Amino acid sequence: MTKKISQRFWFAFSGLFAFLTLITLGFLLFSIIREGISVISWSFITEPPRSNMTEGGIWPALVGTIYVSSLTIFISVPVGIGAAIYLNEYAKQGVIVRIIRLSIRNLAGVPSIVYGLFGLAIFASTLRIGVGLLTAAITLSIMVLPWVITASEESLKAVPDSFREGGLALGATKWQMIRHLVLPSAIPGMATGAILGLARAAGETAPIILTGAAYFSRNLPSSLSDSFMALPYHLYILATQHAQTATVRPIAYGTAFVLILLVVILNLFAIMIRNYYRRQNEYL
Amino acid sequence: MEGETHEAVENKSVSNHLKQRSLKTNIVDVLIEKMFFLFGMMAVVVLMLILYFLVRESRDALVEVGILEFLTGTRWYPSSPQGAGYGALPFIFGSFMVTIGALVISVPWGVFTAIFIAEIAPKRVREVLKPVVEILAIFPSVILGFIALVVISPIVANVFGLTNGLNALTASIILGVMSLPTIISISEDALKSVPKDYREAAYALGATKWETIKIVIFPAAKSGITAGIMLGFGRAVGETMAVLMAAGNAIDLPLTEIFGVHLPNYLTSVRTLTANIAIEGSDVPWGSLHYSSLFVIALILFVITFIVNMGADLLITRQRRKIKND
Amino acid sequence: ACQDSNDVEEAGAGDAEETQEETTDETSESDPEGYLEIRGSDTMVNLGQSLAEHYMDTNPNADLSVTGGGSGTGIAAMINNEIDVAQSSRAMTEEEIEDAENNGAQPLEFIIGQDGLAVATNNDNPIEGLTVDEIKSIFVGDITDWSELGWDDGGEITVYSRQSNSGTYVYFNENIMDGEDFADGAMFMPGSSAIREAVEQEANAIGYIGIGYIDGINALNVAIDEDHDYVTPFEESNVDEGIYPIARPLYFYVNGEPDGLMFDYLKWVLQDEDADDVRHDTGFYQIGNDYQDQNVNTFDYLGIEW
Amino acid sequence: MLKIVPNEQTTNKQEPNKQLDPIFETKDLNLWYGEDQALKNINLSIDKQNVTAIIGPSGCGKSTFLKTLNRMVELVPSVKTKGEINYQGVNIFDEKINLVELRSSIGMVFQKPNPFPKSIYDNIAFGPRVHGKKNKKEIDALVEKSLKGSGLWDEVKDRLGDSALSLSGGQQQRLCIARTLAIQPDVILMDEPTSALDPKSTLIIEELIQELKQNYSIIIVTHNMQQAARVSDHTAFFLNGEVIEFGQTDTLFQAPTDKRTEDYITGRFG
Amino acid sequence: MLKIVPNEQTTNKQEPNKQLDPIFETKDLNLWYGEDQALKNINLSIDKQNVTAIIGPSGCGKSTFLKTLNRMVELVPSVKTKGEINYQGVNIFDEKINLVELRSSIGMVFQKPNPFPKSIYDNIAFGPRVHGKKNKKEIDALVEKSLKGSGLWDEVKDRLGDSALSLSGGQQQRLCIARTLAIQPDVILMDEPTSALDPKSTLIIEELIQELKQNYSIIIVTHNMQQAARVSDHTAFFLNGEVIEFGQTDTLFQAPTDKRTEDYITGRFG
Ligand SMILES: Nc1ncnc2c1ncn2[C@@H]1O[C@H](COP(=O)(O)OP(=O)(O)OP(=O)(O)O)[C@@H](O)[C@H]1O
Ligand SMILES: Nc1ncnc2c1ncn2[C@@H]1O[C@H](COP(=O)(O)OP(=O)(O)OP(=O)(O)O)[C@@H](O)[C@H]1O
Ligand SMILES: [Mg+2]
Ligand SMILES: [Mg+2]
Ligand SMILES: O=P([O-])([O-])[O-]
Repeated sequence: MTKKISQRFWFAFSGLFAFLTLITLGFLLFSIIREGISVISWSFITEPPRSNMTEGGIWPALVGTIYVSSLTIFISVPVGIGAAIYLNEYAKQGVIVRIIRLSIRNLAGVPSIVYGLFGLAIFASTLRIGVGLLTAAITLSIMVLPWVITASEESLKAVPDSFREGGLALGATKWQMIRHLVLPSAIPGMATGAILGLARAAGETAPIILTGAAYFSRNLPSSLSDSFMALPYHLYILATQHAQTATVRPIAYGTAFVLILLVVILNLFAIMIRNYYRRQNEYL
Repeated sequence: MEGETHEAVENKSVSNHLKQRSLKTNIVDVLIEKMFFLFGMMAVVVLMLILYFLVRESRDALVEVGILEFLTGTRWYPSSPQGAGYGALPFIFGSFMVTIGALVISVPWGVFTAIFIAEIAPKRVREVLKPVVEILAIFPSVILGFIALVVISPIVANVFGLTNGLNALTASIILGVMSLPTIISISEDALKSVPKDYREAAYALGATKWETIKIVIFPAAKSGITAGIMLGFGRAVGETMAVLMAAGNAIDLPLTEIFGVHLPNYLTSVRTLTANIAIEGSDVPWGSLHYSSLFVIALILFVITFIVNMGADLLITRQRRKIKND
Repeated sequence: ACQDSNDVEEAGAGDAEETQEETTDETSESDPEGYLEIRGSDTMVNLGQSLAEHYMDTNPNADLSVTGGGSGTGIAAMINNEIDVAQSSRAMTEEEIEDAENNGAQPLEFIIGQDGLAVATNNDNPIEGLTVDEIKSIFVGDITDWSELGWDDGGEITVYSRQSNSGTYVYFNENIMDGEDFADGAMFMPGSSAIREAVEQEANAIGYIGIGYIDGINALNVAIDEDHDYVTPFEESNVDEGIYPIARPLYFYVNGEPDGLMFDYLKWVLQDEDADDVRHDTGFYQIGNDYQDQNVNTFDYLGIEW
Repeated sequence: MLKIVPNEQTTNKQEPNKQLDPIFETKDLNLWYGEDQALKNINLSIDKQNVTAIIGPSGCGKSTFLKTLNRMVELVPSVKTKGEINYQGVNIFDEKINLVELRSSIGMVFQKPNPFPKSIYDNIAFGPRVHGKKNKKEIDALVEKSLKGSGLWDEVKDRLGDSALSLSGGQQQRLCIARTLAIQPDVILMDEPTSALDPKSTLIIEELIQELKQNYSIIIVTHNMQQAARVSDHTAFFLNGEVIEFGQTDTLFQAPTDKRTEDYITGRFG
Repeated sequence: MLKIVPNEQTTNKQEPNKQLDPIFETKDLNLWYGEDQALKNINLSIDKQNVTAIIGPSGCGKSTFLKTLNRMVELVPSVKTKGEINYQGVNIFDEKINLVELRSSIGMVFQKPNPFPKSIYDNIAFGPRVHGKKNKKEIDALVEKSLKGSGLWDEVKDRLGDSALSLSGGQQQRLCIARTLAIQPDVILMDEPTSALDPKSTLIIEELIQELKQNYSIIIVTHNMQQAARVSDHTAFFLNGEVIEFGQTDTLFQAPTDKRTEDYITGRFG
C-alpha cells in the first residue's frame, strides 16, 4: 500500500510541475492580453505611430515584421529543404554527414546576438550591403536554417521507406523517386517547419537590432536596403528606450499583444496542419 | 549452334540494354545530387564563416589586448580615452550567474514535467501540454523580457524590499522559463526513446509505474536528459533580449560576503555577455578596437555554446547507440 | 567640419549650383520626394523622430527613417557611407571625418539644437544643486554617501552612467570626469531611458542624461564652482548663453551637399517655427545665434544660398 | 471448450491433489481494442503445473490473450474487456485486485529478450527489490537460485556485474527467465520466447521449459507448431480471436476435430 | 551447389531453347553488412520461367539475397559485396550497369503491400511514366493489361481514381504486383508476399504466381514451407547466410540430402 501512496505522491508531484508549466503560459498570455486588448483597435493596427510614439499605431512595425520574416523564410526554406533532402536521401553515413550534423547542431546553439554581430560583420561591413531589410533577413535565415533543416528532415523521415523501395524497384531514378513519391508526402511536414520558422523569425529581436531595425519610419520599406520597423524591436524600444516609457506603456502592451497573437496563430496553424496530416498518415 | 549464336546475340542486346546509359537522366541525376550536396554543405559553410568572421574581427583586440585581460579583467572601458579597459569578467560572471540561476529553476521543473508528459499524463492531458510547451518554445524573448520588466521585477523588488527589481534573480526567473521548453522536449524525447520492452518487463515483474520510471526508464534516459539540460544551459547563456530587459545591465562583479565567503549576489544588477553585445554592438564604429572587442565577447560565447552543444551531441548519440545495441 | 577637403569642395560646387536651382523651385512649389535614412544619438532619437514625423505631416512624399542606438552608431554608419544623416550628441573627431571621406562619404556638420545635459536625481532627493567638482567626486567614487552632501538619510549613492561609447558619455567624460574612471559599482546603462527609469525608482540614484529625458525625476542645478551661481538646465537662456556649465550642441552630420529632400528637410529643421516647437516639446532647446551662424557659414562655404 | 484431463506423462509429475485444479479459468472473455474485437468468447480452463501452448496465425489474438492473463494488455489505453478470468479462484478483473501482486505471481517472458540496461545482478535483483527485499544476503541467494533455475549460473557467475546487454541473445532470454523466477511466481507466461533465437538457444530454452514445469504452470505462445508439439501438454488453436480447438497436444496435432485446425497445422495457410 | 534440371511438370511450360538457360547465376557471392557477413559463397543458378523458392529460418539471409539480385540491397550504406551475379549473361555488379534499367527488368514485390498514396491508376502508371511514357492511351492500355494480369481489373475497373489505400490488404498486394507488371519486367522477386495477408488472399496470390510463371521468372522468399512446396519448382534452403541445399522442390522436401534441411522442414527449429 505504501507503494501506491508513494506512487501517488510522485505522480502528483510531477503533475504539479506540468501544471505549473501550463499556468506559466497562461500567466504570460494573460498579462499581455489583459493590458493589451483594450489598446487594440483598427486604427492601432493600420496607422503609423504619431506624436513621438505616444499615439497612433503599429502599422509599419507589423508590416516590417511580416516583410522580414517572409523574406527570411523565402531564403531559408529552399536551402533548408535542400539540405534535408541531401542528408536524408542522398548522404551516406560518413565523416561528411557527421560534420554536417554537428554543424547544424552547433548553428542551432549559436546565440542569436552572435548571429547579429556576424550579419553585421559579413553583410553590412564586409560585403557592403549595409544594414537593412536584406541584411536582417539573410541573418535571420541563417539563424532559422537549423530549425528548418531539422523540421524538413523529420518530415522526410516520416515518409515510409516502402515508398522509396517501391519507387526504386520500379526503375525510377533517385530524383524521380524523391520528387514524385517522397516530397509529396513530406510537404505538409515541411510546411509546418516553415511556418514555425516564420514564427521564430517574427519574434526575434537581437539580430535585427544590429542588422537593420529602425526606431521610427512611418512609411513601409520600399527597397531591400531600407531599414524597417519591426514589432519585437518596437516593443523593446517602447519598453526600455523611449523618453516616456510610462506614457507609452499601453502601446507597448498593444504591440506585445499583436506580436504574441501573430506568433501563437502561426504556431497553432502549424500544429493544425501537422495533426491533420498525421491523422491522414495514420490511415496509411 | 544456332541456339548459341542466338543466345550470344540476345545476350549482347541485353547487355547493351542494361549498360546503356540514358545520358540525359544520368547527368541530370548527378547534377541534382551535386546540387543537394551543396545545400547540405551550407550548414558547415555558414558555421565556418561565423567562426572565421568572429576570429577575423576579434583579432585586433586579441593581439592588442590579449585574451587574458578579457577573461580575467574586471574593468570594461573599451573606448575610454585614457587607459581603455577590456575586462569581460563581469559579463562572463553575469552570464554564468543568471544561467545557473535559471537552471536551478528549470531543471527540476523541466525534468519532472517531461516525466509527467512522457510517462504519466493520460493522452488527453498530454495533448494539451505538448502545444503548451511548443508555444512556450517560440514565445518571443522580447515579450518575456517585457513581462520580466513590467510584472516580475516589481514583484521581486517588493518581496526583497529593493528599490529596483531589475537584477540577476529576475533574469534567472525569466531565463528559467525560457530554457524550460528545451529541457522538457529533449528530456521527453529521451524518455520516449526508452524501448517499450523495458516498461513491459518491469510491469511484468510487478513493479509499479513509478518504480518503473524511477528504476528503469529514468536511468536509461539519463544521458539524453543530461543533454537536454546542457542544451537548456546553452539556450540560457545565449539568450539576449530577455536578460537585456530584466537584468539591469550594470557592469559589476556582484559579490556579497556572507560569513567571510564571497557569494554571487542575485539581488544586484548584472550584465551578461549577450546583453553587452546588444547594448554596444549597434553603437560602435566598425573596425575600431571597441568593435573588435565585442567580437572577442562573441567568440567567448561561441566557444561556450560550442562546447555545450558538442557535449550534448555526444550524450545524445551515446544514448541512441545504447538503445540501438539491444 | 569638413572644410579641409578641397577636391570634394570643388567637385561639389558645380553640382551645388544645379541643385540649388532645382531646390529653390521645389521648395516654393512642389513636395520634395525621396527617402532619408537618419541614424545615431540615443539622446536625440526622440527629437529626431519627432522632427521627421512633423516634417512628413506636411510633406507626404517624403519618407524619413530614424534609428537610435547612440551617437557612435550614427557616426559609424556615416563612416561606412551608409546613411544620409548621422545624429550625434558629440562632434565627430578629425579621424572619424577622415575615415568617412576615405570611404567616399562627406559628412557636413550642422547644429540643430541644444541640450543642457542634466544631472538627474530622484524626486525624493532634497539636494537641489551641486558644483561640477562635487558631481565629479560622486561619479569617480570619492563621495559615496548622500550624507556627505547634506542629505543625512540619503544613504549610499548609486551611480548610473551611459555605456562608454555614447556621445553623452564621451561629453560627460571629457567635461566632468576629465577622463577618470567611474566609481566602482557604477551601473552602465544601455540608454538614456534606462537611466531615467533607474533614477525614478531609486531614491539614492544619480545619473546624467539629455534634458529631454527628464520626466518624473529631478535635474540638479549646476555651478561651475562654489563661487558661482547654481544654474538650472530648465531655462533655455541658461543653456543658450552658456551659463549652464554642461550645455552642448546637438549635431546633424549630413552626408554630402544637401539637395532636394535633404536640403529641404535641413532648412526646415534649422529655420521653421514648427521645428522649434518640436525641439521644445521634446525637451530640448533652440539652436541659438552662434550656432546658427556656424550653420550659415557651412552653407556659404558650400556656396548654397538658403 | 473441452476440459482435458492431463495425460499420463504429465500426471506423473504432479501432486495428486492439484490434478483437477485449474490455475486459470476464463469465462466468456471478450476483448476490444477500441472498436476492434480481438478476443471473442474465450472459455478456457488451464491446468496447474502443465505447459499449455497457444498457436494460431498472425493476428489471431495469441499475444493479446496472454497479456490479458496478467492484465498487461491494459497498458493499451483503448482496451475494453468483458467476462471473467479466474486465477486460483479469484477473478482478476475484480476491483480489489492488487495488480502488482497479481503480476508478481504471474511472471512473463517476452518474444524479444528485453533485459534492462543494467548489470546481470541488478536485472535479477530488480523484482525482489521492488517487492521490498532489502537484505543483501537474501537477494544474493535469490539471484543465484534464479540463475541456476534458468541454467545460466555457470556461464555468468564470475561476471554478475557486467552489463546484461553483453550477453548473447539466448543468454539474454535465459536471463529474462531467471529474472522472472526471482519474483517467485506460480505461473510463467511466454510469448514466442524463442522466435528471436538461433536453433541451439531454442533447444536449450525448450529443455528449460520442460524442467520448469515441475514447479510452475507455463503458458507459451508459439508460431512454431513443432515447438508446440514438442513442449506442451495442452494446445489451444486460436483463429480470428476465437478458440477453435483446445485439447491434449497429441490429440490436437494427430487428430484435430476441426477442419480449420487441420488446415492450419498442415500449413494450408498462415 | 547442385544445378538441377527442371522437373517435367515445369519443362512443359518452357520453350525448349530456354531450357538450360539460367536467368541468374551467382558466383561466389558474399555480402557483408558492415562487419557482419550475411551471405557466404552463394553459388546458385536460377532458371528462366520457373518459380524458385527461398526458405530458411529468420535472419538466414533470404531477403538479403533477394535484394542483392536487383541491387536494392545497396540502399543500406554499409553493404559490401564480393563475387558475381550474372543476369542474362551480364554481371550486374559491372560498373557500367544502369541501375534504373536493371530494376525495370527485375520487378520486386514486398512483404507488406506498399502502394503509393496515390490513385490506383497512378500507382500502376508510375513505372511507365518514369520510364518516359507520355502517351495517355498507351498508359491506359498498360494499366488495364497489368491489372488484368494481377487479376484485379474486375474489382477496380470502375474506381481507378480511388486512392490505392482504400483497397484491402490482399488487393493492395495484387496492386503492387500489377504495378510491377506495368514496367514489363522479365523477373519478379517476391519477399514473403503473403505473410501479411489472410488465408483467402494468400490463396489468390498463390494462384496468380502459378499463372505468372508462364511469362516471368519468379523468385519467392517464404517462411511458410507449405507455400514453398505448393508454388515452387525449385527450392533453396538458406541457413546462416549459406545455401545448405538447392534442388527440385519435390526432392528437397521429400528427400533432403542434408540433415539440417531435414531438421528445418520437419520443424526441429526455426
Ligand atoms: N495495441 C493494439 N491496438 C490495437 N489493436 C491491436 C493492438 N495490439 C494488437 N491489436 C490487434 O489485435 C489483434 C490480435 O493481435 P495479437 O498481437 O494478439 O496477435 P498475435 O496472435 O499475437 O499475432 P502475432 O503472431 O503476429 O504476434 C490483431 O488484429 C491486432 O491488429
Ligand atoms: N540493414 C541491415 N543492416 C545490418 N544488418 C542487416 C540489415 N538487414 C539485415 N541484416 C542482417 O543480415 C542478416 C540477414 O537478414 P535478412 O533480412 O536477409 O534475413 P531473412 O532471412 O530475410 O530473415 P526474415 O525471415 O526474418 O525476414 C541478419 O543477421 C540481419 O540481422
Ligand atoms: Mg504476438
Ligand atoms: Mg526477410
Ligand atoms: O545617445 P548619445 O547621444 O549619448 O550617443
